[in-house]
Amino acid sequence: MAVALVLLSACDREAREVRGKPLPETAVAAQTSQLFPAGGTAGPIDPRAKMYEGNAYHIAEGGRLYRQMNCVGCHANGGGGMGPALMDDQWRYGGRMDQIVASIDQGRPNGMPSWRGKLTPTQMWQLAAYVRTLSANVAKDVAPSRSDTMSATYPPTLAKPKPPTDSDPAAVKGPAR
Amino acid sequence: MSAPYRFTRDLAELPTHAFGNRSLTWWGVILFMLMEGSGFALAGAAYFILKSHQGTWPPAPLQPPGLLAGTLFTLLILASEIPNTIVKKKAEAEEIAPVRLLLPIMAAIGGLLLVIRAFEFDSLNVMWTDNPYGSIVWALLVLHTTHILTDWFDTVVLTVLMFTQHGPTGKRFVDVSENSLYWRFVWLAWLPIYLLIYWVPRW
Amino acid sequence: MTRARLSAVCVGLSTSGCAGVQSIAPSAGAHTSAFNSLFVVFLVVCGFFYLLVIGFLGAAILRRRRQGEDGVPALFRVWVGLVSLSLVGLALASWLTDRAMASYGDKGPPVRIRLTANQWWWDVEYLGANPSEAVRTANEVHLPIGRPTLIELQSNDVIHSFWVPNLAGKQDLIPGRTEDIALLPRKIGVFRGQCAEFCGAQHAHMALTVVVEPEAQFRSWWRQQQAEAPAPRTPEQLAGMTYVTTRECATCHAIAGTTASASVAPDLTHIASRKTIAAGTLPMSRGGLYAWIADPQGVKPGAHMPYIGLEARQLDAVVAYLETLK
Amino acid sequence: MIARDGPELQGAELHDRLTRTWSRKPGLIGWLSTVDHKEVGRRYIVTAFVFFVLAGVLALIMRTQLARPESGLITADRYNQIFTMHGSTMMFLFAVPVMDAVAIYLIPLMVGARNIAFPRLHAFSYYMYLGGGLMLWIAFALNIGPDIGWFAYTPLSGPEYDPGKRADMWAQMITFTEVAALAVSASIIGTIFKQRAPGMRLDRMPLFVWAMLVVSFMVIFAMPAIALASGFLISDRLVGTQFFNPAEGGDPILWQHMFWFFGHPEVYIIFLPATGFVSQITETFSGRSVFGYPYMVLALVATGLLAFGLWVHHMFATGLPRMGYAFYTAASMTVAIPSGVQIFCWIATIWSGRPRFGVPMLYVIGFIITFVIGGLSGVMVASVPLDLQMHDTYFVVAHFHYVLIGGAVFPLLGVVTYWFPKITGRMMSERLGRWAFGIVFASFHLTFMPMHWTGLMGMPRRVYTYPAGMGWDALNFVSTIGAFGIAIAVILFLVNVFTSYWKGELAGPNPWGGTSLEWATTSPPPPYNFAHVPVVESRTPLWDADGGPLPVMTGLRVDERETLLTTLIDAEPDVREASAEPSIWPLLAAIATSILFVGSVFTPWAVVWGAIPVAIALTAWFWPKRSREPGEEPVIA
Repeated sequence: MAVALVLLSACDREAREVRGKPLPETAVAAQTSQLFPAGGTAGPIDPRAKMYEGNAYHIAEGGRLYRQMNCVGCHANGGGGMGPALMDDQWRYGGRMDQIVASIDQGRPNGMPSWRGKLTPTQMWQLAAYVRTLSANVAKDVAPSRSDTMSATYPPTLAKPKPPTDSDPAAVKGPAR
Repeated sequence: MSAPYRFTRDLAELPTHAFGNRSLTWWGVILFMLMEGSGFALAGAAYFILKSHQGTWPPAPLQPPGLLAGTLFTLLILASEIPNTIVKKKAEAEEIAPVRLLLPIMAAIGGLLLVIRAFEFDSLNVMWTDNPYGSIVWALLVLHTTHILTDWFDTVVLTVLMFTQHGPTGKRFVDVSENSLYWRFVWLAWLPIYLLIYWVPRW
Repeated sequence: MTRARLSAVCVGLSTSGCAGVQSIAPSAGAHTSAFNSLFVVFLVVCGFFYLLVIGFLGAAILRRRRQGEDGVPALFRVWVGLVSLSLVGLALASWLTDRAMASYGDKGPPVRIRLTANQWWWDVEYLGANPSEAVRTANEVHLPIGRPTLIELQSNDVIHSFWVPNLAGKQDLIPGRTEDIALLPRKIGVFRGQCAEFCGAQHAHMALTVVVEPEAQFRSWWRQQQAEAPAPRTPEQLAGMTYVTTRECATCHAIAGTTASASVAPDLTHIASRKTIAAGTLPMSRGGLYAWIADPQGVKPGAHMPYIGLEARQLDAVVAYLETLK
Repeated sequence: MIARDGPELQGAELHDRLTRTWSRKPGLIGWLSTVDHKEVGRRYIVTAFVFFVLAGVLALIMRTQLARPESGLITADRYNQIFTMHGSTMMFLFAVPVMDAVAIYLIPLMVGARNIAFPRLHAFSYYMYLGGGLMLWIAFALNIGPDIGWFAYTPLSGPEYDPGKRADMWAQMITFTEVAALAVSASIIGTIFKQRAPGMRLDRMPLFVWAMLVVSFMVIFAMPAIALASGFLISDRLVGTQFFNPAEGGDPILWQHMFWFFGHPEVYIIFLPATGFVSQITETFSGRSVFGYPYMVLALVATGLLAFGLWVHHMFATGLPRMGYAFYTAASMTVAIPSGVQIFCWIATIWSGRPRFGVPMLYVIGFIITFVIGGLSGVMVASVPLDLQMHDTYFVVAHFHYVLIGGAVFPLLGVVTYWFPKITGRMMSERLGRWAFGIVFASFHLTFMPMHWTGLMGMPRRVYTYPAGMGWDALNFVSTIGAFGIAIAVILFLVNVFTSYWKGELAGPNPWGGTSLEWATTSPPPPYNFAHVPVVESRTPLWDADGGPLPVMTGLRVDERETLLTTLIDAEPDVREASAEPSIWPLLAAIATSILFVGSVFTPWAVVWGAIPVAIALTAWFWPKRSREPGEEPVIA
């Protein structure tokens, strides 16, 4: 019985919605005002976040895109390089699913390109879902332990979950706070 | 069941317990050792298959594991065969006093071995996530630790039992004897694993 | 509708109906001829033994007069001897055939191809003598008749298996390794290969078109494939090209001669010259292109081509442009 | 108060007192605590057949999907789960357990023992098996069914390509069934080695007992391979080890070696018990002992040994060294010799006996006609050049269904008919039985014979659909019709089982005139199996007695559970040892272990906290209950 319950609670996690949920482009762009570091005033969280965040299939697809789109080039396997580290719990532009999607969609200063029109919204959500596993901000049993590449990271399945915080680089303090 | 019978022999005189291959417990232990043994053998085979894909073993720039803890462990587990043999002999002679004396010692040795084992993990110089080398040496060590742990637990339970009214009975002496037999397997299985973990990387 | 569509793929492959384009029996290669001979040997020997067994069983069941074991022990010895001898014979025949097959790659200067398997398509690179001769395409291989072809096999993700039954047996493509296989085509035709190792959701839609043609035809195909993509000629084609090379398409696909140069999805430079779309899933046609681009996940659920949600105007333009990529 | 059976204590009074000693406790707890091999065996058999029917339904769904090209009945994702579930269930939850199940019921009866060796262990085994099966099927119902094939090749089954818990469910199910199979093997070997009736020397054991002895040892050597492999897979997926990661120097082919080192012997683990069935039925229905007994035993042992040298023939397409291939081709063909010997001996037994053609015998004949085809196509795929074409096509699907259905399921259906009267006390209907046999035999060939051609015409396995016009359409349609025929036959068979269970003709102890010891006791047997210890003086004890008095030994206690141990080779009486009382702890230990296993799919820490209840349950299991069990007579004054 307990087994059944544990398994039941896992249904969303296992669904494989191959089409994603088609979204109008504007839906992602709704939060353009957030070009401020530290996230500005974040509105209520986008309801789609949950569907992608807790879903193993979307996370796996996001991982594939992360490697294929060469995110590794700047962010490494989450450890950071030219771009900021993604496996810590510090987020300059907000660590929520919709905030990460906004960063991917719009690009950010100092090198992060805008992927609008290059990736579909579904793919951006998948990427965001994957990126959040790097910092173990999702249930550990949804994340893959590693990819079939040279893996330099600690398995997300073993990491301690860290609540995301918005870091504040000294130069720019969000006025909204 | 009204078929008539031809009575050929009365078995009442047979003993109710026996040691070695005359007892079912012995066979149980032997079969368990066969299962575990083939598991270890296959893990060893996997070790060499994974090794065959690497230029150096351990893969550069890793260092082979430190020798101190593993060697200490090996010496202690070899030395433990002395009390182990004695306790087995005494059990088969059905003498309760020496068994009650030696079993706690065996349990203590097991506990000490587990402590040293913790330092062994520390001396491997590699994590299981690093590469297949790390994965297989951790797997070997974890597999063997499981054996130490189960036999240690078994010994503790048996030690307690020997001090109860169930202690000085034939059946319990058989259990003690077979527990000693299993301990022999635990250290015999360790020797090749010791070589795989500590010495093959040094070749 | 789906049924009609797939039949169309099949017709696209072969004008004379489809049965046999992916089959062991109609041999089109040196390996399959050898296979067929060996198979006949096995079939005859095994058939003979089957008849023996059934005959003995039938006799045992129907026999009226029973005289105990008379003669059975002697028969037993004969039987065991016969079985053992035949097995030795079969093993020997098998071994000799295997050796003969191994030598087919040496018959003449080979065409060299590197085939990389992906979930769920084939990346094809012709390795010319110099880089300018190299050709990159996908899901379709052209081979000159009578010349050995050496194919390097690699995988980018999971284990796949290369299998063109009319030409030769299988060889797995294993990530982290490079395997190879030699083919020696002996018959002109269009054949179909298919991934033969279960490789995930769309294992069933991972086909490879193999065109065996005369040397001259092969040469002209090769030259044509080396060319860059033609420039668009109508405003609609131009709009299509602009979309393809600047938007989502270019994130994964490459078209030689344009700015699109990604390599995680099939090369589109001469896509319209190929016989199928999406590794044998749809026939190459305007309708096929529309179906595939409009709703890839409906055609091949789980494939890595995403649903983009093009507007009708954009879709028209993209298809119009892709159709020019001969 | 020590009481023993003997000339002065026999008949009805002995029956009452033994029944009191050997019965389980009443009530639900008693039902769950039973350690009687007959009750556990029955549950095992019924559970295995439930899984057989479930996996059969999956087969029907697959066949319906494949009946026509480009069918959209089920999605690719579902189909992949379904074929994985079909294979995994048939292999791990039906074929192997059902053989164990029949052995659990029969081996103690055949060797004349009061109960199986390690009674609590085999009860534990059943609950583990049930737990593994439930876990897999609940997962499947929740769309977490494995979709990686029953062979789960890495890296497809690894962390990158199979997101979620699907592959973990599969791998953990392996752990469950492997624990169950190993536990049963230990019980069976213990029973065969130490609990045989006095006089049943090794060379007098029934051939089914020999088969199970060989099979149990094969399980002991083969199962650890899959246990280790699935352990590696789970740790790759859960804690990020690198065993199968090619980029880090791990080896996906290592998985295949370990899987097939188990997977090939697995086929013989299924097939050899079936040969034992065939030997028993053939012997009884031919009215003579099996021709060439020593050759049969040698063939069993040889097959068991050779089975471990063949695994590479599943990997011919991976590109291993060619000389190695030649060796494995030779080894694979060699295994045809012992099979040929067995086939000959059975037919020779029929030839030189006085055969009767009851339903069980019909299945034996169906077995020979079918299995030999599978064996011969096996010789074909042992050849490297042939295999490289046939591998992973429907030809191979045809081949192994001929071997597994023809070679194992047909004998199994025969055996159910044959031993049904022993288990239930009632005969199965002969008429329904003949109909079921006829339909299943014809439908089987209708289903799988065309697959030889579909394979040769290039249709690969494990595809959820195929294009029209490849020449496969008609053949596939015929196969689908055949599959429904098999379903009808199975339904008929089950109807026969159910109606006969309540209304069948009463059987009496020995309805077929068999000669092995299980026919010496009542049908169904009493909880204590035999009132007195039977004595065996030849290979055919009951035919020797010829209705006259059976030789027996006496002197086992009737107030305590006591069983006789005999010597290994000659089965001389040696020790009277206590046999375990019923206990709830095997069930509780199995529940604790299941929690550990299922928990460790989600977090590695489950291994740590899950071990505590397991340790408690095991301690309680082994803790002596009362002050004086047999064998606990104090040895010190």
